[in-house]
Amino acid sequence: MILRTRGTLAATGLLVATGMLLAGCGSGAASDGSDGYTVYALLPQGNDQPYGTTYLPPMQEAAAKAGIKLTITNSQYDADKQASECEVAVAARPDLIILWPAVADTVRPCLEAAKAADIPVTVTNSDVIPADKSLIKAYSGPDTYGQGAASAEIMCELADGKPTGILMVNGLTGNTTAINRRQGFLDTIQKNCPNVTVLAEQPGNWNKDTSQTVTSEMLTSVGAAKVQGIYAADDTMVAGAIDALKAQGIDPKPLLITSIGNTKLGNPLIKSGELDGTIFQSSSWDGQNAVVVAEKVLKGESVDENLFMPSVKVTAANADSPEVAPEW
Amino acid sequence: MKRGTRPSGAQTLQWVSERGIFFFTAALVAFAALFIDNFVSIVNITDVFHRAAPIGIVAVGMTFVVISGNYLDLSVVAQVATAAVVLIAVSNSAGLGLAVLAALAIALLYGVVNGVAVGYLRANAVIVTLSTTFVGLGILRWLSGGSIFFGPPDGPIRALGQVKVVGLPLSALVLVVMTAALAFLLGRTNFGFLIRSFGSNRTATRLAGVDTSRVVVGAFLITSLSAMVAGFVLAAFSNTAVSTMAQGFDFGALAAIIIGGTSVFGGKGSVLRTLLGVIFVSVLTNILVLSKIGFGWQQMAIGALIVLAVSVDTLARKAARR
Amino acid sequence: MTADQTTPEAPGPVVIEAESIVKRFGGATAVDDVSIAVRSGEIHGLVGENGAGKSTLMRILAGILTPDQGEVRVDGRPLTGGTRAALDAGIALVHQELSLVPELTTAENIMLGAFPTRLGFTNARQLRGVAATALREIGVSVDLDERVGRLSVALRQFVEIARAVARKPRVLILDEPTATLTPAETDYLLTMLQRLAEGGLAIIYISHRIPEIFRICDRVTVLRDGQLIGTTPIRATTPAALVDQMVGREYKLDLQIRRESTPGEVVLAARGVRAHRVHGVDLDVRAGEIVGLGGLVGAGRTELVRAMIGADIRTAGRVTVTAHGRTRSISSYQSAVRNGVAYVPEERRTDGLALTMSVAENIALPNRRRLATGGVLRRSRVSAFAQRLADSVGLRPPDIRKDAGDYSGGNQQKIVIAKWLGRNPKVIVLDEPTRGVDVGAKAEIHRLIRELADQGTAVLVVSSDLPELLELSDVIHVIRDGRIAGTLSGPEADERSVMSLAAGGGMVGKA
Amino acid sequence: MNSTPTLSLGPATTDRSARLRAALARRTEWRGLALLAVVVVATLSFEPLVFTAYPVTLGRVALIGLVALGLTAVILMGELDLSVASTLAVAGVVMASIPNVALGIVVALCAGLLIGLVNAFFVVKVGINSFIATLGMLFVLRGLAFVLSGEKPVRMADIEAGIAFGAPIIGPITPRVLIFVLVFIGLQIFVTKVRAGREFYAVGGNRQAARDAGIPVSRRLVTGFMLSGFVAALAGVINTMERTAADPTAGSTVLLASIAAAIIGGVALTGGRGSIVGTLVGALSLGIIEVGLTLSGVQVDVQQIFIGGVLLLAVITDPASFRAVVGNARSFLSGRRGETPA
Repeated sequence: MILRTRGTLAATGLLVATGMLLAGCGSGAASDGSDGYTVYALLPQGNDQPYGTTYLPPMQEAAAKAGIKLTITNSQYDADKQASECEVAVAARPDLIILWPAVADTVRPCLEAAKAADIPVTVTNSDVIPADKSLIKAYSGPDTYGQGAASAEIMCELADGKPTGILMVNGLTGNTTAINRRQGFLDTIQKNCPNVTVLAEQPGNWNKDTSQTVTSEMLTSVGAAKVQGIYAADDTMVAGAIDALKAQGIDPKPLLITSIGNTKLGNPLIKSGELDGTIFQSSSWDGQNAVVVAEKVLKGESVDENLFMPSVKVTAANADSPEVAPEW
Repeated sequence: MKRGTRPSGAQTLQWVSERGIFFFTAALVAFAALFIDNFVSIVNITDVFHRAAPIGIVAVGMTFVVISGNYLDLSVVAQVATAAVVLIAVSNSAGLGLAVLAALAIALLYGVVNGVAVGYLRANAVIVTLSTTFVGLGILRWLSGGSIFFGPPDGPIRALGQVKVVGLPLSALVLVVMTAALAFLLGRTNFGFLIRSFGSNRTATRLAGVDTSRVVVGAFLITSLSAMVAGFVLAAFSNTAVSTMAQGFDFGALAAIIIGGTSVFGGKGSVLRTLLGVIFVSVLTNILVLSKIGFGWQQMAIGALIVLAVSVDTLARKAARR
Repeated sequence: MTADQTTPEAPGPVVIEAESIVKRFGGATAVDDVSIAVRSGEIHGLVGENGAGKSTLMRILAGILTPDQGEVRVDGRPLTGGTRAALDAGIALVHQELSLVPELTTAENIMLGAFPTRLGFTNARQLRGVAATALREIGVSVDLDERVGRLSVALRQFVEIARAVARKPRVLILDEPTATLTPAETDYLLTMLQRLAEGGLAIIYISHRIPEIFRICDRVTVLRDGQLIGTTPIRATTPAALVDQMVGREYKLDLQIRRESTPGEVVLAARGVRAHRVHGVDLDVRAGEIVGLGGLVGAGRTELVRAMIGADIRTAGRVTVTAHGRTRSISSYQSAVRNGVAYVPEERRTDGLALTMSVAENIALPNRRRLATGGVLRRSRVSAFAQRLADSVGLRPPDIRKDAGDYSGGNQQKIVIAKWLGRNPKVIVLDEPTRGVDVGAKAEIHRLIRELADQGTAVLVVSSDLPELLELSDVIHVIRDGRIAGTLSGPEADERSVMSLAAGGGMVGKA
Repeated sequence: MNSTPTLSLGPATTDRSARLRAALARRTEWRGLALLAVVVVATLSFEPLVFTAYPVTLGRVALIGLVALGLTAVILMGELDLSVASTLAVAGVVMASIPNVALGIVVALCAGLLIGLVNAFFVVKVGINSFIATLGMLFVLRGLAFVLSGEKPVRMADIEAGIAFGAPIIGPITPRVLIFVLVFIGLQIFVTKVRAGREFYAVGGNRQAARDAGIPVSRRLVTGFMLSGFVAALAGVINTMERTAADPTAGSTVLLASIAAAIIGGVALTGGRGSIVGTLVGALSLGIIEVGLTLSGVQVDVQQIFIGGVLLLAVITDPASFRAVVGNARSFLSGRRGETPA
């Protein structure tokens, strides 16, 4: 009994000390005072993912320039967490909310809440579904569906009407970007080049190692001889797929291989001729324009409904162009 | 008490059930060899090992924590990712030797923090390792900025990832060597004996004069070192590293350990069983991918298998007791 | 309540009877064609060595186990339907192992499984009321709202009896209820049982302690190896005859056989030991000497020895072990073991053995260093070593590959002793070394303890079994309230002197 | 005649203050309360918005806590249900796949009960350890959620119903919070006042004793798993309603957060010890920390470091840990000095 009480007391003491520490650190972060705009940016990733890492600095830079006080959250692709962050944001009454939906289908209530509180919302990176378009002021960012479509267009061009069997490596199962890119790719080949057929598909979870293993297994499954091409939903995974080909002693150069990104991992593969085409996605453009669009809305300037990042196709022809210099 | 003669049928059943994982694995491999095209090919077996090696190395290490009766080490996910990122990032800037040393220091730190909290402070292992996962991943992401790190295409890490031993990747050899070494450690040495004894009855082990807190630290250290090796293997395989690697290794490794037949209550189990559990799951997933079965079904199959394997085992034990 | 002591036999009609019961576990037959009948108002003794099938038979009567053959009848009606039906028929079993829920309150434990409810909600007032009545009936006062986990062992035993009584049973079965009780508490319990029987209750009383059987039972049934040896009125038998029936051979209780001892130097020395429930104890144990610690349960004996050897936290005091002319201070349990202390704990199943490991591994545990070369255990060395020790303590069957959990209580205790023998301990501390152990194994364990002392080991024994304490010890320290209340040796040590010291002068119960 | 002899075996607590002290010592929530107090004080000092915007905080607590409440029922019996997060996902997908909202809710909740029943079947009938059985179910149900949903989010047919559901009904209280409070009250009454719930403690604290006392242990286990499955499914339904779509990856962080909430609140994984109030306290602590850090714009990696650190501190400041440390230190010191202080 005595020991127990003493233990509890000591525990409380230690916890209180931690609390003070927390409070000390916290108060530093919550400084205020500027009379600029306050904006909440609800993102599903940040410094924990490669894209977010290069997305954030230009965003913060642009915000500083525009005198916007930016509060950034990261829901780590958890729709519930983002919803709760949205409630937090609405409760804080900012001048505007920038939203990058974790799961596009689930953001409707967030948009409704913001509307009820008279807070304008702009969307970045991943668009909301068409039915929700009326609830947002503007969208800026890549067209994830369009990226899949653009990658498919390269594939169609390369296939040149000949029957072509390809393997498909998708992103993380259930992830919105993964779903959109896959759909864009599939819809486009069906429309433009039905001669291209998907022999097998598996998720590569945005990982190089997972992609390499599943690609190798798909090659075994359908028979490597039947495979004339590979589409992977990002450059990291396509690098794994190309490694899988090499490991099986297959030269990737004659195969039709496309992906999305033109990252520091993918760009050299384009130059070496192993990767035939990819779609440039500029994380800095994305981050910067999220704020640019928001600023326009805040100032009451007119904005286009959609500001699409140009889905620049990158092939051996333009791989060295400074316009498509890989960012991450 | 008088001993009657045990019915031979039940005896056989128990004999089989105790060796269930050996039969299951053999049966599955035989099935695949017979009915799945191209299953038996050097390329495909390599793929199976690519699946099995990183998570398998984690699992054989984590077997020590499970056998010591401490449920599991959730922080292996953070540990594997940290080791991989440190290996590539540090070797890019400061050389491979320093990178390995840094990763080793971090692995030891993980092992000591987890082990001290669970062993000396008697805290619940699930929550302790959950907290160290949060802290560890947080720090990794904070420092690495979540970037993808990749080694030079002609660097030593890449070269290691490409080495083949009798046609199989080096990672397969690492898995086998780790299993053999840890099996020896668990089965034949004093340290392993204490782990098993502690898992079977911690009070009795303490009252035999054993510093049981140190035993727990030892179990977590073994797990941490294995996770580090797994991180190296993963990094060498893909020549890239990112903080989001090794997702699902925590429960994935635990599933393999359980399918292998190691008791989550501690005391009973072996490293070899864990290896078979890992191979079983890897072969099964491989078969499903080869048969073009989607991700959802793969998950369901693995889950059903855990329940099935343990059900058969339990029912056979019951039948044998009757 | 009228004291009608003149009809000790067959006081009433048969309440419960079991006929030709057979129960097998795996290949082993635990109960083999046993019949028993108990009458209202009768206290029926049930005796037999460990593994004789007593507990199994009682669990069948209480509906916990279903017999493979035969049937149990209550008032002539067959009993089927498990625990529930047995409870409804008025059969209450007080277990050998405490079967209480530590986190529930005293009242809830007493009413466990029979919570009074209204529309599914527990009726707290009624619950406490019935519990309080039951406690009053057995004359014990306990805080009704206290968590049972915080009560003393003896109190828990009485709470358990209160639970049985609260169900207004017609048959009360007690399985070794006095194993954890002090003589005074035992005395009280036995008187209480007699009172309950006078009220018409049929009581089945299982005990290893022959004197208790003779004190309260009307008839006694003997089981051996799962078979019925016989049921006899208590007046028609003698303790010696009963023991002969139990062990199936001529056996002499070696009571009062004291050892010739010539103690040497002080090996274990404690000065000013304080700990939870221990308030300053000085104690010496010499080489070759057996020191007994007597006293009531809860007096602080176990706490004292555990604090002395560092198994529990010691708040003050110094304990040293002297061997080969070097005196070392014991700062932790590990340092105690390193310096030659061996400890046989009270709870051998939970504290003494790794039940899922083999006998060999259990024996190897404290001896692992010497069985290993460079940290690697040598299997052949381990099994030879373990086999030698298992043989020396008379383990039966001497199969060291079997799990320790497969052995009976007596054999398990031998394994615990065997693992320490391998270290040639300078000091051995035994806490209740023969509790729940059958008569045969008990004698063997006593022999082992004497041999150790003869070889020069300093022995410290805690025991609630008074004859055992008197028989074994060269010196007896009686502990009361965490202090040594008195020290007895030689002819002055007898049951009365120990008891009066333990109870604090005024002797409880009859002389 | 009635004066039966009595035996005194210990103090029967009588005086009021001793009673009170004993009653307080019996509680298991102290550690959780200490943590909660610290969290509240710290949050008040740096981000009081957490409390002025309390509906938000409550919403987050309800999200973390709801599943934890159901899970507590299982943990009290010394079992574990690792399948709760997957159950949540499956229930959401099932509900969103059915056009009629009311029917969808009913079917989803039934699915939760069914999942609980299946878990209980493996634990009770087959006799598998619940940790393993529900680990298997974790994988099976997660896979099922993907298969049923076609690996993508499923939108509700009636989005308006979902949006209406997310709106406050009584003052600022949303249906989620209301349901959470109701589930809390219901379970609290269940484990403290209802016979079956009270017996959960017996099943977890000493199963053999419970069995011997005639408690239908198997039925209690089934009840517990079904409760846990039902509450998890309820959480899935609520999430789907509030988000207007079901995400097959939903609830990925729920499992560990619920176990953490229960353990912080003093619920013992070994069973028989703990309370529903404790779980609530644990969930409150976690929720407030999270909302506070989010509100003050702390980056997610730093948030994780904080939460992990607080969790680690909370779990190693268990009184038992202190006793272990004190014991170790004492032995160490006395070993050094060769003598312990008097």
